[in-house]
Amino acid sequence: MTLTEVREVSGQAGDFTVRLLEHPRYVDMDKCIACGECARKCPKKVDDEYNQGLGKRKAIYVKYPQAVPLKYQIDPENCIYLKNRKCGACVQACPAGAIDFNQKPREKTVRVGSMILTPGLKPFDPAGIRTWGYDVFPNVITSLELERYLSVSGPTEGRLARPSDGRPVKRMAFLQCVGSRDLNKAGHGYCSGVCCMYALKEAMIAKDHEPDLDVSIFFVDMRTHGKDFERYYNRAKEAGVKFRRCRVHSLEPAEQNGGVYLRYITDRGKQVGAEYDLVVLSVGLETPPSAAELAGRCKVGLNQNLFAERGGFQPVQAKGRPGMFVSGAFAGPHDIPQSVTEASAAAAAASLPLARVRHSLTREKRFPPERDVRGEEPRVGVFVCHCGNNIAGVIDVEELAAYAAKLPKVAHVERNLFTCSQDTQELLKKTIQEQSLNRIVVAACTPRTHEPLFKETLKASGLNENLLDMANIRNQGSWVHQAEPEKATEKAKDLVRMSVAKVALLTPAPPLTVEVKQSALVVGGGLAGLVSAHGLAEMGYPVHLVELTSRLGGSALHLYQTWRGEPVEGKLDSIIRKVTSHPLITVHLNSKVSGAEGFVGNFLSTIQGPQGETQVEHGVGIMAVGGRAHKPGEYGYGEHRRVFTALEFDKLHTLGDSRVRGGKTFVFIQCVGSREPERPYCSRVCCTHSVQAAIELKEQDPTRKVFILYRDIRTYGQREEVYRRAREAGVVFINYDMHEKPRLRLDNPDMVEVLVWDHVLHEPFRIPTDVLILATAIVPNDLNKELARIYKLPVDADGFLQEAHAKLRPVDFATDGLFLAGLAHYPKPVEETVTQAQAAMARAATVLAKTRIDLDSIKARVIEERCDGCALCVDVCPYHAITLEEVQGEPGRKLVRIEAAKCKGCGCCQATCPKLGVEVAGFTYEQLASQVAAALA
Amino acid sequence: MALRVAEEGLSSCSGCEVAILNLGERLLALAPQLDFVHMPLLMDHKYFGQLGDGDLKRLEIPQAELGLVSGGVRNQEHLEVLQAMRANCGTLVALGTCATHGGIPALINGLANAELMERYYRGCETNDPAPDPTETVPPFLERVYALDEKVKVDIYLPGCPPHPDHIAEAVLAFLEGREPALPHKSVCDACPTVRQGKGQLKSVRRFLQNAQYDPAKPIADMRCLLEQGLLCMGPVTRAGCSGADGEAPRCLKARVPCRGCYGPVRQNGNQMLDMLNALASNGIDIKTLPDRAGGLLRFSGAHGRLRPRPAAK
Amino acid sequence: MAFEPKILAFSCNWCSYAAADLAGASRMQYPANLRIVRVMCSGMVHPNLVMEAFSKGADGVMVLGCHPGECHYLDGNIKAQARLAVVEEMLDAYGLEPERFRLAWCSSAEAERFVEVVTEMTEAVRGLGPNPFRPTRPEDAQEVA
Amino acid sequence: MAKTINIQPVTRIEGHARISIQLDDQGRVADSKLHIMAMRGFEKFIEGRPAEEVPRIVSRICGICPWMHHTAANKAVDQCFGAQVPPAGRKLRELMQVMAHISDKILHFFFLAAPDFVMGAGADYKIRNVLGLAQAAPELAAQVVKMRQAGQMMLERFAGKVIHPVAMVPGGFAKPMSQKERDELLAGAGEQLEFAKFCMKYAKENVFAKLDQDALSLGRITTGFLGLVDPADGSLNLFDGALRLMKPDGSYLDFNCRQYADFLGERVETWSYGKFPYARVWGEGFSMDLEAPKGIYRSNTLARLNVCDRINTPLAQAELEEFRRRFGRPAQSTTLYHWARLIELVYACERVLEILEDETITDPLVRNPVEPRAGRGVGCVEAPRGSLIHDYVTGDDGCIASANMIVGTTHNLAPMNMSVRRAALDAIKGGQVSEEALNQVEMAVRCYDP
Repeated sequence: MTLTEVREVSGQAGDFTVRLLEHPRYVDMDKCIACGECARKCPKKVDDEYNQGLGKRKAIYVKYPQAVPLKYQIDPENCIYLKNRKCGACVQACPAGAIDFNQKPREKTVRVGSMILTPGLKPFDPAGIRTWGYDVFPNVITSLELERYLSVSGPTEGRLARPSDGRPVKRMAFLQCVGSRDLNKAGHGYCSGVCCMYALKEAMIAKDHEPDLDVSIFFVDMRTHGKDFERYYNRAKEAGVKFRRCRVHSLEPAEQNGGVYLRYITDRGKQVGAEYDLVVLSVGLETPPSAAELAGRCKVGLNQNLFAERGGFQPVQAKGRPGMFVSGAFAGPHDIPQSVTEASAAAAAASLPLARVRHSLTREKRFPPERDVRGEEPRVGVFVCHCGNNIAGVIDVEELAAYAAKLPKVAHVERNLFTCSQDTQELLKKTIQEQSLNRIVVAACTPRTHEPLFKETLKASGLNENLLDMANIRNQGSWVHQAEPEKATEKAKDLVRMSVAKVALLTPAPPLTVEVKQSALVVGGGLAGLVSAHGLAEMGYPVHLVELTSRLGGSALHLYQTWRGEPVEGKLDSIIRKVTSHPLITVHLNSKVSGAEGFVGNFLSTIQGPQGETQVEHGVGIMAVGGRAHKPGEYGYGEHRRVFTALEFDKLHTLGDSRVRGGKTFVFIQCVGSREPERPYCSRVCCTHSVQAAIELKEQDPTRKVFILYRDIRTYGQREEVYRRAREAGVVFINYDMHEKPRLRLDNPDMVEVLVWDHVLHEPFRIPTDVLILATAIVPNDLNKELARIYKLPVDADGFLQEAHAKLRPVDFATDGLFLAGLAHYPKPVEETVTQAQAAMARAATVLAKTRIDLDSIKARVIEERCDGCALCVDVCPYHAITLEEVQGEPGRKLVRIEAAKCKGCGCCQATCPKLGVEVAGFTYEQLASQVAAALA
Repeated sequence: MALRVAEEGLSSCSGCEVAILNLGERLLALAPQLDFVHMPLLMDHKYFGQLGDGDLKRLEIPQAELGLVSGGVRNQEHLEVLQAMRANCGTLVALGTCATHGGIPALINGLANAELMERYYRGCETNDPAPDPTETVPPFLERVYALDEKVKVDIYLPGCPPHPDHIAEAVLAFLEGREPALPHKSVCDACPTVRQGKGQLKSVRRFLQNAQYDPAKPIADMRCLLEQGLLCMGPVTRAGCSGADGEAPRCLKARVPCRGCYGPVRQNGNQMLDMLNALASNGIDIKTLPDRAGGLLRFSGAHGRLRPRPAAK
Repeated sequence: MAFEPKILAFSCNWCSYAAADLAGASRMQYPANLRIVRVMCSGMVHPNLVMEAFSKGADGVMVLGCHPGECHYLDGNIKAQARLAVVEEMLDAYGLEPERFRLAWCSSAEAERFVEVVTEMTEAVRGLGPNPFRPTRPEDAQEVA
Repeated sequence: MAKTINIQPVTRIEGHARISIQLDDQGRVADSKLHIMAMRGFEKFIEGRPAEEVPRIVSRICGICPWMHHTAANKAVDQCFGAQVPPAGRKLRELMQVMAHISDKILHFFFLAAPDFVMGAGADYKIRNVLGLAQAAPELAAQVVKMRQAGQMMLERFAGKVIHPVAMVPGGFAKPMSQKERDELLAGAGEQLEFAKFCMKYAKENVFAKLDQDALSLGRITTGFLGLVDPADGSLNLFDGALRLMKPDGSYLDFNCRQYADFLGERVETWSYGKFPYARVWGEGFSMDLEAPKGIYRSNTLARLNVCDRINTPLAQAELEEFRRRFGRPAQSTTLYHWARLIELVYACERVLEILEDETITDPLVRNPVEPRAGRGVGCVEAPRGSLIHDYVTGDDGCIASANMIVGTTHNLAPMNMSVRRAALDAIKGGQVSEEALNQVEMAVRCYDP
């Protein structure tokens, strides 16, 4: 349902009635073939919002080329016909007759059990605020505009030019925190969380385009707290991006050359100025009014930042609104991995209460039995599509069809106006049966969009779906060679010849499925493991939970509150109780996984416990073995009785230890063990934790002196609130540099003397300290490496488990059926751990929801007559699907074996084997070679 | 009637003929069924009449049902002999890797003839510079050719030299009127060493010290030499050197890596491409290999695979 | 008639093939000299296929894959990149100009880049002239009998 | 009626040669030549190859004596790289090389040469070969084939490949010898020695006894001789030692192999791809004139027995003494190459036993690692067909920068030409050309076992 909005919600969790309004598209989605003829003929040009208004689009358009569904739409605000009943050029142009000006807004009502709200964000608009000069100076642009400038598919095709005069940009400045961390000008106290990273990325891409480009980033704190972000920051420094820690207080026109002049105060207190060709405003995120409206209609509460209210232990649950779940930027300023994780978590949370009615609305499609064509000579049917005029207007389809008819093995050739249309499918089915065709070539558009359709038709005709090949004579033919119809026709002949050559070699592949064992293994009994185990059990799946120690709870046992101040202990106890009492959960304490084999749906893991080894079968596994606090070897830790790690301090603080209770001066040192060459990552939680602790110390006794010595304060997102409160409470923040770390004098057992360089006073500052708290790094458990070995999982350079894709698959492993959550993945606070655990559980549930998994037919297989077990392919397989195994009954002789369920069909093995001993179905060496030969015939 | 057999060696070393002799007692057993009508290493049939007075333009080789030719085609005489063999033999066997893929002599294909002559007759310490010999010696072709580049070959029997078992099999199969059962997999097929995967290597070492193994233990306990970081051509080389009894490949028996003497696994395969590709696919920097073309096409430089470096543009 | 090179591209389904489709959807025009062989991953392309293309007379060959880090199959494109050295080595051995082969990255959204790469390649190969390499194959061998 | 007789190919030899005999108008032999028809260019195409690989490449110079090239190349590369070969490695190398001599001598004597003596020089060419021999003397043939095969298998079982071996490596040997292997080889070597004794006896009774004056003068020429001798006592040494260059008068010079180029030169003729080595050090130039040869020396079995002072194994020494008593030192008759060959066969079998009886041969340290470096090495061994010299220069990368080789047969190219001339002159009279006469010309070549 596109172009649709929620008008009204009634009912309650488990039974909402939602009234929807679908706005007219004026294009029949079933008919539109996305050929773009309409847009070409449409006379109305409109600023293109996707390109930030930097380019033009038409009144009939797709928002961007990758839009899903790839169907055109008419913008009624700008359409000449809809405005005054004139024009209609698109109706004339459309070969498929898809334009429908008679569409009206339609109301729909749906009944659902849960709702997930993800209305997204809006970039902050810096217009109208003089300081930033956005609508004053042409060479001040926003980061989103820069993104389009840098994109090769953008309006300047990736060239970086000054908007004012198109001259090349030599010096560029980013101003951070535009619309973020700024209550005065923007009304936003929060940190947008993503701008530091995207500024780095854009700076690097710009440098990549133009290596001599001078790029400066003006920032307050560099917040690169995400996984691998700090490394990227370091790389940017190495690449020569300049970082200036200061707020720019004014922009002026440069005296010459049309540049922009910045005035700012350096961190050494000096006032300076500099000229730039281009100034980029790193704008923050905010909730759009439409989202706020939606929140109102759904009765979901928003906080002062206009983000949805939620809790630390139920992070995707809209606070006080059961059945409503929130995720993405609506729930707070998030980056991609966090949004994706949260989306999965929301899916899990939303489906939990609906577990009982799962599959109650599913319908299944049935096909006739498959004809066995093995042993038959190939009889190829070639169907040449005119695509209206899209193909036939350029390519001589008659000649093409005549040519195809002469190709060897071609038994039937036919032309269709639209081969993809519903009635042609019926025709195709009939022709296939009547002509006993056993291989089909469709010469039309791209297999990427239409192969599934024709595969269905083959299935419906009783042919195996893999006996099809498409010759892409439209997207890669008529459309791109419009001015050269003869060459386009020649090329089309080649493409058809290639397809016919290949299709003749295709063999039917039976659909592969594997059974799914309806149970889960969760490794790690910390918060992440508990949440995911409990969730899966609630969904009805038996879970084995394996914990190395004698106690559930993990690192969370040492935490006492979330950043919002919610107490941890009670919540943790409650979930431990739920887990231990759940009938579907088997808890294995003092245990670990000692071995495993199998693949998605069918793992067999060995758990080594106090009573020996047990083997459990499971369909999925979640790796959540946690992390631990780094024990520093510096700052007098372990030597002086007044130096503690943060967790130790918390405990003493809670217990009322005299050193804390009576302490007057407290110093926190941040980044102890983090962001060091040895551990070049940010531990993400320590800034917030220290700031919170500092506030408490101050609140308990405002006369106390509390110092936080930091490198960058990283109270990202809405945590910025805590930082602001700390400063208001009088906590003193002193910045230090990695090269000028604080020094200590430890000779007095009752006091630690901290020496730190004061950038304001330009002299070392002495702090006689009662309690020194070290905000130490979170480091991965050694168990990560063990799991990596057992399940063949990747571990990153820092020892954390490596997800399949940092942005798009943040809780998956590359190995299907295995997922990750918690500190084993990267340092993170409680609510993010819970979110990730829920996300992992959601991803796991997608596997368990089925009793069998259909596998793609594009799989590698071993040709035993050729394979000789040389093992060259074994390590080449990215999915560890290849093993070397002894041939039964022939001791000493080995062949490789491919686990079809693990294989994804990438063909790396096929491209490695010197003997053509492995091949990927549908893309075998012989088939590809036949295309090569045909192309050059 | 006995099967008439003609045998010739072209650009070769006689190793293939010695391999025939290494049939040993089997050769004696086969002898009554065979009638060698031409075989310069063992018998005295001459090209131009037994009195040496024949027409030099009519190279004569007796009719035979089976013709075996070892060696590649390097000069005009080889070509004429080969053509005569083809014309007079019902079935032609390319015997040995020189015949099937050029063999070691085809290493010269990386150089132009002029370079060779220059070095041989004018660039040598022990002789005074002299013009190239040209009188009454057959002129060189521009390079070494495998037999099938010049004539049709019916049976390929690679190996440097081919194992006597397979020579016997080829002859026996012919006598029995069936397809010879020859190996078609790679050396690894017969290699019992322990293999686990090649992904942990980053480079390949030169063979400057012996492989790691316990001499007291059988080869089946030794780790694959390629996995030990030694270039072993086993995976891209046709099996056969271990003969029909399935013993370990012979170089491996001596605990040295295979150098590819049976030529590519597939008759039209390319050992250099296949080996470099297999290494590169496993993350091994192929630039760490010295003398790649000479090393990997050591036995299969014909078919235009090894060619003189083009002059710099 | 002017020399029209024939260029073969092994194109990854997930990126460059999609970019080629997108170029079509956007009606970008590029030389009609390209023939695409769709593969699931650039890591699926055996260098022998590339050499086979040259041996059968292709004037230029491309392998088009996803940008590093964006492979649909973790690192197939990195393997394709590692194999680049193999193809270079083979071209060198065969005396073919290295410019006749190109490995390029192109995401599914980068239709412009696709067009640019194809156009550049076509022009570069046009400049090099026809593929001089023709193999000596058994069927070309002189029959005596 | 002048004409040219072409004996092509020269058969029952290794390699490609043609004999051309020009008859003048009177049917007299006016000229004759032995043309070497092919040249493969090993010296050139090993350039640029990593030197440690070269021993496995140059074996292909000859499929009959690959072990010789393999050994000489390894010795040369050792020197280039400055490698020290451990004692057991050195022993294994000599063992292999000398064992290879055994098979080679049986092959040459019985398979290639004997048909001429047993079947008769004038027998029909169709039966004048080893298969004819097998029919004529099946028991002998069976015995010969079996023993040669046994020798080949002994090598193969221990060292992997027998034709184109791989087991020697720069720095030593690729695998140590186990006690079990040693026991097996000892047993086999004992049988080989018995067989050698049988061969000697058989040949004396059936072949050498028939060597009349005519036979002894077949291809007879007068030349100097070259061969390795043990520097310690001037005894026969096939594996290592100093080169001894003997003049026709029996005087000689000993020199280190590395200096070979100071003593030997090579002549290029326009009618043969093969070069013609000659004794440069004699300072008399080069001439193949039958009456006044210049610089001509011979190599191979007869040469070795002529240059050595003694043989350090008892049976062979006894045979040598008998040989010298009958033919003097140096013996010049070309046919005597065959006799000398069998004496060497006895020596080789005795030497193999000697080496195997040394218990230290099973020492597991058989190879020291080598480091590629720039250097020069000259590896020299006695191949069945003569003194084999491999001379390599390596660059800093340890790859071959340049190479020069003189292989056994090459030393004899000039003498062979002379012997061919001599035999032709003797066999062809008045334009009467018979198969037997032409075969006699070839027999002169076969003595040298090229």
